[in-house]
Amino acid sequence: MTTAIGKEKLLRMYRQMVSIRLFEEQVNELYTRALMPGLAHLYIGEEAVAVGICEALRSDDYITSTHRGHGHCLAKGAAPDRMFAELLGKRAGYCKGKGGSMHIADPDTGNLGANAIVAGSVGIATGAAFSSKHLGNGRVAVCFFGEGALGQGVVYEEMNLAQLWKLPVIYVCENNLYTEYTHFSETTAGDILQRATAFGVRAERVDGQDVRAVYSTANELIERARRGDGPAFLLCDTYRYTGHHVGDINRDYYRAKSEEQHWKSDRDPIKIFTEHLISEKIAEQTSLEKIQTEVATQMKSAVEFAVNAPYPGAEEVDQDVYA
Amino acid sequence: MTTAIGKEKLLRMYRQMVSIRLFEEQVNELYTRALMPGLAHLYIGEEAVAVGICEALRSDDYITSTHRGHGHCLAKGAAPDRMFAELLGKRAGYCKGKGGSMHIADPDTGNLGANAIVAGSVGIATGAAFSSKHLGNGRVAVCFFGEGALGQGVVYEEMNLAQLWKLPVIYVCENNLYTEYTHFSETTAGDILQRATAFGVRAERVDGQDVRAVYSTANELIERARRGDGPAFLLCDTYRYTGHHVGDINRDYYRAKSEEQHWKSDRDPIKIFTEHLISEKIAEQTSLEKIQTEVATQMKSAVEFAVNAPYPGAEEVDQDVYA
Amino acid sequence: MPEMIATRELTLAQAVREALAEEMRRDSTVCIFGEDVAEAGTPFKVLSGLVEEFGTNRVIDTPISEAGFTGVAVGAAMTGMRPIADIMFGDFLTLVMDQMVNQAAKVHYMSGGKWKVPMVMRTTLGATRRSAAQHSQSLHAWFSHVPGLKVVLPSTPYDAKGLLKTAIRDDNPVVFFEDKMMHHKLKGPVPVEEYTIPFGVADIKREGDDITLIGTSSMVQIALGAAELLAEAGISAEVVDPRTTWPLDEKTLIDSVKKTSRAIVIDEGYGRYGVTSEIAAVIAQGAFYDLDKPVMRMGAMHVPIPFSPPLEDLTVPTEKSVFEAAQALCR
Amino acid sequence: MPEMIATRELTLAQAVREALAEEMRRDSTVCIFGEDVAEAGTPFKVLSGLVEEFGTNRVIDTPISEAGFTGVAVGAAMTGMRPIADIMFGDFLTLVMDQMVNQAAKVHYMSGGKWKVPMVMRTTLGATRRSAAQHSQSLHAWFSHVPGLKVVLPSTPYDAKGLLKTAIRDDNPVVFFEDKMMHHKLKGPVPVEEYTIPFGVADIKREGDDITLIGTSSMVQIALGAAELLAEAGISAEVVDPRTTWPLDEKTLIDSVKKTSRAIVIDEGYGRYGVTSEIAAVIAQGAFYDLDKPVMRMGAMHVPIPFSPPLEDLTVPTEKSVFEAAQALCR
Ligand SMILES: Cc1ncc(C[n+]2csc(CCOP(=O)(O)OP(=O)(O)O)c2C)c(N)n1
Ligand SMILES: Cc1ncc(C[n+]2csc(CCOP(=O)(O)OP(=O)(O)O)c2C)c(N)n1
Ligand SMILES: [Mg+2]
Ligand SMILES: [Mg+2]
Repeated sequence: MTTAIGKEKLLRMYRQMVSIRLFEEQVNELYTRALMPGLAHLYIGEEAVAVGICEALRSDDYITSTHRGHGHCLAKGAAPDRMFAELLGKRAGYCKGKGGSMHIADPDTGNLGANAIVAGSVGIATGAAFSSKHLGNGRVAVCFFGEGALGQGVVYEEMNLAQLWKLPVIYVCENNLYTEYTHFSETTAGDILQRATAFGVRAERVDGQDVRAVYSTANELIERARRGDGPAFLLCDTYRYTGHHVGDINRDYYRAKSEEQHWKSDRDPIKIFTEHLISEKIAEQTSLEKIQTEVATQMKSAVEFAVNAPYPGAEEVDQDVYA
Repeated sequence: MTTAIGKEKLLRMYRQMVSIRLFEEQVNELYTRALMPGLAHLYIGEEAVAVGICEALRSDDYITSTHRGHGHCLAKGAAPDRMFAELLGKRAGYCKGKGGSMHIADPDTGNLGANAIVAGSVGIATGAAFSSKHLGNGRVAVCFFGEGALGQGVVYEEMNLAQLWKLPVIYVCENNLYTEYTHFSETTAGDILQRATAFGVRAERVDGQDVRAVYSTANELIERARRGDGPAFLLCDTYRYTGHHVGDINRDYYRAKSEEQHWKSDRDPIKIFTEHLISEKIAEQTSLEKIQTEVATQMKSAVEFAVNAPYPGAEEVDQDVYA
Repeated sequence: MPEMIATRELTLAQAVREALAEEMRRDSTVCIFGEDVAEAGTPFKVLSGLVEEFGTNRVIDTPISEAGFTGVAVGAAMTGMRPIADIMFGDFLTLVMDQMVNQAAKVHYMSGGKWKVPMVMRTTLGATRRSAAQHSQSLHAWFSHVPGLKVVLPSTPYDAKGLLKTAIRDDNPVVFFEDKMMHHKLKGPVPVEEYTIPFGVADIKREGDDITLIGTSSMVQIALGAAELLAEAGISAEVVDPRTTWPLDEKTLIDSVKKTSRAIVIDEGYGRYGVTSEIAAVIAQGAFYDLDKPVMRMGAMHVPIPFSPPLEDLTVPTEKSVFEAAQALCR
Repeated sequence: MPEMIATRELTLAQAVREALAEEMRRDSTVCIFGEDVAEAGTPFKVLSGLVEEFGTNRVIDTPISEAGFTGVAVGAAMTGMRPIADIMFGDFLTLVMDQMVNQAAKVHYMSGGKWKVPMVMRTTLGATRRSAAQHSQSLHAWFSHVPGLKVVLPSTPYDAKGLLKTAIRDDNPVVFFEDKMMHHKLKGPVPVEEYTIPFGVADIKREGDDITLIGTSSMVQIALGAAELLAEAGISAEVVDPRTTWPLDEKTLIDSVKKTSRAIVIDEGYGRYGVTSEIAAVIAQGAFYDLDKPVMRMGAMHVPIPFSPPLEDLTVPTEKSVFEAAQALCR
């Protein structure tokens, strides 16, 4: 069920999804041009999940994210220039260059941090929800993770605690069908939703390519959590268009090109949303194109900012170890 | 549903249950007389679980056990004299005195070991089932644990693996209502059986005070596993009559005396089984009493053996670290 | 301890409890997570009475989910609480390594100093309780190895109280190890007035000239006992307690050894790749030109701790074994 | 390596793969558990080709359940298999500490020698891959601290192959650390004929007289590079590689230092409470009367590994930093 969403909000969602898409394309470009140290895991194809959920959150609500975290961070309000700077290991980055792609964190947007340990932030999100309840500040914590995280036992420990203590935390499982190079059916026995309901946790499944559906369901679960009715689990069916990371180019051995093509042509979240906006006369093609151009310009200058930004100084290496 | 069980088997079960009860009473006695180093966790009240299940196993099948493990070890065939010797830290014990109450292990009876880490043996049992399948020897592994172990995430990791790989392992959850000093309802959200079925694991619940019911259900699940149809989860409702360990004397702050009394009077596994044996004319009171006397004599001399047995020599302390 | 202050004799457990109660009164964001911490007051009965004063919202019984509730503590610490995670036996630390090492220890650095993790993990160490291999380990070396964590090893009720209060107020993750055999057996004077003890300041528990005995946790008591025996044998031993293995007060340790020119490091963790290694290496370097004899190390024997009492007793340093080693070194 | 034997140049990854393939052919109970080990051949492409030869019953893709499949490996090892558990990044060892330390390491002892755990854990260590704090740690010190485990740190393709074959045949749990930066970058001669290398035997990788450089894993290569630079500066450095931190060949290390009278210990784990501590302490004791200068230790800087390349490069020893330290020590 989809609740009515105002026009401004819808256009904001559109802009956010485009921002993530273009951000990630720039990341790939930086990698290809050998300007980025290390690797990065692109969120292209999954934009509707992060945007649909974060648009349902307050700015002081919390999120935790994963190795595939750029989309979550941007959707929660991070600025692309400081994101790029972080990805390049520059002083101006969100973590002064110390974290890199997998560790973007930002108190100002409630971002408790991306995490390079699969399921590594499930406890952190649950703990943030504990604080929220204890301090009575009404915040909700959203914990993003891939379906691969269902292999980590700690996920079940946390769901049990969250349900026992009725904590305002939403576990968002992005099932993009693959862990690194293995299909989820080879690693996941039984039924995913039941893994949450078994712990008494309210569980829903939603089309992760439909930003409006994600938003509506998230909204409902988030408000329920905020009311004090406890945690929820939201399973989002989605797909990553590109490799596990930017260097994962030859994917034939683990998935078919035709499958990728299917998702890109028939299930693209931006396309689906564009069609809706136009057919419902919420926006015209040209105004959407204008947004795209604006975002593209923004991303270019953000990249430029990052490329030209200085590295941290050697004296910073042993700062920030202890508070 | 209860399948027909032959008389000899029934009497054997009776003897085993009585053995466990009297063994544990001797353990308590040893503790009270300050003859036993450390502590021990008694199995009194839960005898039907271990006996019902182990009687459904082949002698070369595997078990893993817990801190509350004496019952499992005896039911799988351990000799009381060497058990007592181990509990007293003597050279003649199952582990040469190095393991103690919480680590009885015995390859001859397929006992992979009791374990003092809650849920610590879930992986071991699953691994034994893996070997069994890989080597094609038809063995089944039974993993005993208390309902407290459901708090450990590794349990879910292992059930997922076992179901994916269709391993012949039975997870036996003994719900005796308490962890150490906390009622299970305070630590367990949702529904226990669903925690297994969510992973596709076949799950059953049985009255853990009725040895025939335990045996029948176990038999079915074990044969199913042996056939290659995969793992199962068996929830047994039971109760420990005494403290969490021998030193846990004042229990008023966590459970009512009346509750203890109820289980002892109305739900005692040995009483329930005795009534069945007599009412069904499988045995007479006198023959059962004879068994009790025999077992009592056996336990006394087993204790004596252990008390008089020598400690290991100092030179043994650094033996057995490496194979 | 400063002189002239009103004190009472408390057990280590009482001192710990008092520190917790005081800090919980002072700061409503301090809370405790752990198994059977509330009504039961832990199996070691260290927390008895706290739930009565602070309620089950702050003294919180958890399922048997060490990783789970430690994760909650990390997240809660980042967002306004000062949680204390109670890990009953130090052996169960194996279950929280990811939360402590990959998360708690690194959050501050990885976020470029933006998020903080003001949490304490209280846990135990020590053998000779007849608890066998999975309930007797002293795993503090693992945490001392990890930047981002602080590690505290109190040896007296006085130190336990003052250090625990400091730990709770510290803005970093602190792992606090209590010897479970000292909880009720060890008594000592504790001031009535409030006090805290800074981290990274070693304490000279006894002055001496001939040899330095560096001990941690209960091994300080062993060292003090050995020092008595040594005094009877005419050897004057100085007993130094680093109190925190990280930060480590290298200077006080080195200065003592420079004075005595002989040293034994005694710690109940395994000797190999552990605390004795680090401290011995620090001294061997820092007091290189003053050492008359190689620094000696005494840790737990390199075996899983056996259950059998006569075997278990062989695995840890004793007053007698330290005395004999020191005597041999001073010959 | 013995002379006069037909060899080829292999990368470290190829040498590891060859060891695995040979042992899997020899013994049908050898199997591999891990994430993306089968068709993907691991993200590091070390296992490529194995699943094609041995099938998915022996090269087994697992869910992302490090504790889960390590537990399976422990149980399988006890009951007739010789499993190899593949932990992709050494940082994820935090998740398997209970299975390895409370279970695998102790089963043999706790059972009075009755059950054995012949398993291998293959994993990685090493920084400078721009992988940041949770994918760059070198945690071998933790395992070296635990009795019941053996710990292997190969520094060359030759050593990797011979030591891995020994590890697989060993009846104890062995943790085998490969530097992920050496997998494809480091090449070296490997005999065509089969061979194994015993544990506990250090290898003198280069002879010298003036100073001993003790290195582990990739730090051996750093030490060899530094030795070249030192030679140019007229200093003759001996490079010794313990190859296994447990068992540790103390004698060879001490004998070398007795000869040279100076030593630097170089290891990519954290310097504090780690491998450098132990080895430095062993040498400071064993070569006490022969040392001209304090033993020096060089490990990873005591900070979470930063992502930013110029910072990350500061955290690990380099040929240059070792060279400079050695030169200063020989002055
Ligand atoms: C505990 C742990 N194990 C393994 C890895 C290596 N790893 C990184 S991403 C990944 C796959 C994650 O899959 P999923 O959770 O589905 O997220 P996705 O990449 O599909 O978004 C793996 C195995 C890790 N980072 N952490
Ligand atoms: C990982 C771990 N955490 C905590 C403990 C301490 N402990 C020992 S027994 C026990 C309660 C176990 O409860 P349950 O699993 O229900 O078994 P029961 O004692 O009821 O048979 C606890 C918490 C432990 N041994 N291992
Ligand atoms: Mg995925
Ligand atoms: Mg129970």
